[in-house]
Amino acid sequence: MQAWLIIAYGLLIVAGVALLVFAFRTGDRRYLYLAVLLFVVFPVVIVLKFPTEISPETQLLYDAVEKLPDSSNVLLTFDYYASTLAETEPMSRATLRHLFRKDCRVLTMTTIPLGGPSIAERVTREIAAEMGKVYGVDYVNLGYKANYVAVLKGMGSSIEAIYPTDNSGTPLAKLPMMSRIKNYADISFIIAIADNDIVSYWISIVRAQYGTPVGTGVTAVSAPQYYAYVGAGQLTGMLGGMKGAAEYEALVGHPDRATKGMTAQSLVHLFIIFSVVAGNVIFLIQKRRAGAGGQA
Amino acid sequence: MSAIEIFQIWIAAFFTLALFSFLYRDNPCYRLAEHVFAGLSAGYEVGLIWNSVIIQQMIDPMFTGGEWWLVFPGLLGVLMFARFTRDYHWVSRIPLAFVMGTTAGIFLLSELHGKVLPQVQSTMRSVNPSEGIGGVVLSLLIIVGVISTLIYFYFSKEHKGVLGGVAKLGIWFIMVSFGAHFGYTVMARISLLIGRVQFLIYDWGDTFTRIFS
Amino acid sequence: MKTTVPVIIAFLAGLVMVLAFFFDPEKSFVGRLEPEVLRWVTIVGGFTLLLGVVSIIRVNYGGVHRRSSGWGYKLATVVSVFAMAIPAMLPTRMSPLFGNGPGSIYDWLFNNIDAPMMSTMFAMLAFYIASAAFRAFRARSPEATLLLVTAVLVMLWRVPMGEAMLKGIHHSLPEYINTYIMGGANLAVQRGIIIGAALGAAAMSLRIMLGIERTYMGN
Amino acid sequence: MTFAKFVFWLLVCTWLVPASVFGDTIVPVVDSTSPNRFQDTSSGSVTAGAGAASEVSPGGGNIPAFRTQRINALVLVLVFSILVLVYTRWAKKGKNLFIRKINGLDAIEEAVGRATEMGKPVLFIPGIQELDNIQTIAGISILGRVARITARYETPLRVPVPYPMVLAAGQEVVEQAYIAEGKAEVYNKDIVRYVAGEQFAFTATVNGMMIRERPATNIYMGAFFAESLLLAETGNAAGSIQIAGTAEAAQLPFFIAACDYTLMGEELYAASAYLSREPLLLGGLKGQDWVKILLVIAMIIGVTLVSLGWGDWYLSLFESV
Repeated sequence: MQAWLIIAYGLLIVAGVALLVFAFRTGDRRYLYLAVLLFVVFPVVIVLKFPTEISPETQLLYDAVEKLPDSSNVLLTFDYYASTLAETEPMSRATLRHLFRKDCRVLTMTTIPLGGPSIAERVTREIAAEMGKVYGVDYVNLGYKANYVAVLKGMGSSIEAIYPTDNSGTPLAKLPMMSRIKNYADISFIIAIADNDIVSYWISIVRAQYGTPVGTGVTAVSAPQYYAYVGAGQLTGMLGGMKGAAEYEALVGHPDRATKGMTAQSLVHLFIIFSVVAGNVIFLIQKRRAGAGGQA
Repeated sequence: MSAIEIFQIWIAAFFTLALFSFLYRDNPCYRLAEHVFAGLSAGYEVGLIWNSVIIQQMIDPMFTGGEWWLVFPGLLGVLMFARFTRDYHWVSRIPLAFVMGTTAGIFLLSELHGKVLPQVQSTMRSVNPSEGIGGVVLSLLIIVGVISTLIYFYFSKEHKGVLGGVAKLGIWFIMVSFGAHFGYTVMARISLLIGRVQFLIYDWGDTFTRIFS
Repeated sequence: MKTTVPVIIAFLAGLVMVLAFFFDPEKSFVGRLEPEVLRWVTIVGGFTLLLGVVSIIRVNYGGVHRRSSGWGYKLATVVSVFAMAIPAMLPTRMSPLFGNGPGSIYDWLFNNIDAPMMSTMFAMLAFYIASAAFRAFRARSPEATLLLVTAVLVMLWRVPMGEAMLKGIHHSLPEYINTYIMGGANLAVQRGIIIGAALGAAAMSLRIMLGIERTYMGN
Repeated sequence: MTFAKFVFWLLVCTWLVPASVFGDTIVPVVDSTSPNRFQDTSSGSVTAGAGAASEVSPGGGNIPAFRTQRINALVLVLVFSILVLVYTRWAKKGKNLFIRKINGLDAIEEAVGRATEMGKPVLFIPGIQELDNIQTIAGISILGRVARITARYETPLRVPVPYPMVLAAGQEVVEQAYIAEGKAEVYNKDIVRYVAGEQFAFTATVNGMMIRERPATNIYMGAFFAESLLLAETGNAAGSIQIAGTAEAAQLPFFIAACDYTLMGEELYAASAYLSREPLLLGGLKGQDWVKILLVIAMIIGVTLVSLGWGDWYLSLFESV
C-alpha cells in the first residue's frame, strides 16, 4: 500500500473520532451525519482495495456460468427497484460482463413495472457497448409484463405469447436471436437478480416445473432466507448483497462499483459500532463519576 | 452522452442534493424539493388509479365487456361525496362501512388462518435428546421465547408473581430480538446511501467531464 | 338509520369475505363473489381519490390565493400535481407523450424526478440509523444492555473484518450468532409478536363486523 | 348484537344457507391451475395453492364446494368469536373487568396536555397504508379517541394521511369527535389532509412539517415500514414527545430507539378499547387473552407429543392450506 493512502485514511479516522467527540459534547447529531458522509464519500473517491474472500455461493454461480457451452442462451432478470440499485446493479453488470465474454445470448426481462425496464435498457446497452455486442443478435430486452406468476408460467410454453414485442415495440420475429429461443427449453441458465420475494417464484415455478437451473443475486437483507435453497440444490449459486457483487467482480476480473462500495460499507459499519461502544464507555465513566460524587 | 441525458442527470442530482440538505437544516431547496415531490407523487397516484382502476377495472369492462353492474361500485364511490352536503352527510358512511367491513372480513380469517395456525404449528419443535444438544437448545430457545413473549402481552392480570417473572423473561427476549434486528438492518441502509453517493460522484461527476471536454 | 345501515353493510361485506374463505373459489357463489367485492373496493377507492385531490388542492391553492407565507412552494405542489396527472389521464392514441407507458411524460417525470427522490429519502436512513444507534444504545438498565450487546454482536458479524474478529474469540461464534440469535431468540420474538398481533387484529375485525367498534361513525 | 344471535347467524351463514342456496354443483370444474388465483393467496406458497385447489371436490360431503381442509380455521374462528363475545356480554352486564396498565396509552392524555400548555399542535399519523389494512383501521379508531382529547382542550391537531379512503374515514372520525365534545366550531376540514400517495414523498412532507411547526407531540399508530425511523428521528430532533404503535414487528426496534413510548403488536389493537374505557370493548381483550392461554397450552401439548415422536396427527390439525 502506498504511504499517501495510509496517511489519507489515517486522517479520515482522526476526523471521524473528532466528529464523534463533538457529537457527544454538543449533543448535535449533525456531527455524526457529517462523519457518516465522510466515511462513505472518502472510499468512493480514494479507493482502498481490501482482498476479497470468495464465498462458496458466489463461486458456485460463477462456476455454473463458466461451465455453460459458449453461445448458450441465458435469461437475466432485473427484478429490482431503483432504491436498491447500490446492491443489485453491480450484480447485473458483473454477470452480464461474464455472459458476454462467453458469447452467451442474453435475454433480459423484469417484473417491476416502473423503473425496471429502463434500468435493464441502460445497464445492458452500456455493457454491450463496452463489449462490442449487438442488440437483437447478442441480447434482447423483453421489458415488463403485469401479473408475474402468469408471466413466469406462460414463458414455459411460449415467450412470444407473453411478449409479442420487445421493450421498444419491435416484434420478436424481427430479432434474429429470438428465432432460436421459444421457451424455457431453449434457455440453459437463468440468473434472477432481485430485491424481493420473486426469487422464490423462479424456484418454485420455473426451476421446479421446467427444470431450468436458476442462480440468483439478492440484497443482503433477504440473503439468509435463500441459503436453504442453495443447500438443497434448488438455487445454483447466489450473490448476497454488495459483498456478493464485489466477489463476482473479482472473479470476472473487472472491479467495479461494488468493489469500490464495499470499503465504504465496511468503514461506515465499523464507525457506527465504534461510536456505539465509545458512547457507552464515556457514559459509564460519567455515571461512575457522578455516583462517586453523590456518595462523597 | 446526449444533452438530454445530461439534463436528466442534473435534475436528479439537484433533487438528490436538495433532499440531503435537510440533514443540515431546513432550507428553501429542501422545501422546493419536498413540495414538488408531494405534488408529483399525488399526480402519480392519480395517473395510476385513473389508468389501472378507473379505465382498466371499471370503464373497459363496462363498455367493452358488458359488465354493466360495475356502475354500482361507481355509485358507492359517489356516495363518498355526500360528506359535502349538510343533511345527507351520514350517507358517506355507507361506502366507508363497506370498505371497513370487507377489510375486517378478510383479516379475521387471514390473521387466524394465515398467521396463528402456521406460527403455532412451527413452534411445536422436538426437544428429544436425539436432536443433539444444539437442536434441543435451539428448540427450547424458540419455545420459551414464543411463550414468554405472548405472556408479556397478557392484559388480564397485573404482571406480578409467576406471571411477572415470565413477562420479565419475555422482555429480555424482546430486547435481544430488537437488538439483533436493528444490527442486522444497518448494513442494508448503508448500501442505499452508497448508491446515492456513487450516483453523484460517478454519474453526475461524469457530466462535468463531458461538458468541459 | 344513520348508524344501523352502515353497521349492516359492514357486517354483510365482512360476511362475504368470511364465507368465501371456506368455499371453493370457482364452484360456489360466494367464492365467485369474492373477487367481485374486492374489485368494488378498488373502484370505491378510485373514486375517493378525488377527495384526496380536492384536499391537496384546497390546502395548497388556498395558500397561493391568499399569498400566505411560502405560497410559492404551494404553487409548486399544485403545478406538479397537474403536470403529472393530466398527461397521464389523456389517451395514448393522441400522442405517445400521454398515458403512462414508456416514453410518456408520466414515465419521464417518474424516472427522473420521483425515483431519485425516493431513493434519496430511503438513503437518508443511513444517517438516521447511525444517530439512533449512537443515542439509544446505552447501557442504562439491564434490558437496554441486552439490546446494546446483541446489536453490537450482530453488527460485527455482518462485516468481514468483524466476522474475523468474532472468529478469533471462538471459531464458531459467527455460526452461533446466526443460529441462536437470529434463528432462535429473534425468530421466537417475531413469532410471539405476530401471533399476538394476529389475535388483536382478528378481535378488532370481529368488533367491526359486529358493530361493537364503530369509532368511524363517531361513537 | 348479542352473543347468541351471533352464533346463530354464524352457523346459519357458514353452513346452512350456502349449502342450500349458494352451493351449486352445476358449474363445471374450472381449470384450477389458472395462474391468476395464486396472486391473491397471501401465503406466497405457490404449490400449496395448487394442492388446495385440486383437493377440494368430494370431501365436502353434502355441502358442495366446502373446503373441508379449512375446518381447523373454522373451529379456531368459532372458539375465538365465542370467547370474545362471552366476555363482551359479561362486560355489558356490568361485570368488572380488570385490564392492566398500558404505559404508552396512559401517556397520550399527558402528552396532549403538554401540547396544550405549550400552545403547539399534536401530530397524528395513522400509518402509511390504505383503509384495506386492519392496522390503519386501528389507527383511525385511536385517532377518534385522541381527537376527543384535543377537542376538549382545543389543542391544534394535524393529521396528514397518504391515501384517500383514510382521508375520508379520518375526517369523519375527527369531525364526529369534535361534535361529541361540543366543539364543532373549532373543527376545520384541513385538520385531516391528504399528503402525497407515496411512502417517501409522504415522509418528506411530514418531516418538513415537523421541523417547521415543531409539534409538541407526535403520535404514530398504524402500519409503518422503512419510513418509521425517518419520521421518528426527525420528531426526536424536533424535540417532540413521541408515542408509536405498530404491528409491523420489523419496525418496532426503530420506534423503540427513537420514541418515548411504543405500543407493540397487539397493544395497538387494544389501544382504542383501552382509551375508550368502554366495558363493551374491554371485554374483547379478555376473550383474546383466553385464546392466548389456550394457544400456549396447545403449544406445550404439541411440543410434548412431537418430542415423544407421536406428534404428526397433532401437527396436521394446525395445517393451514
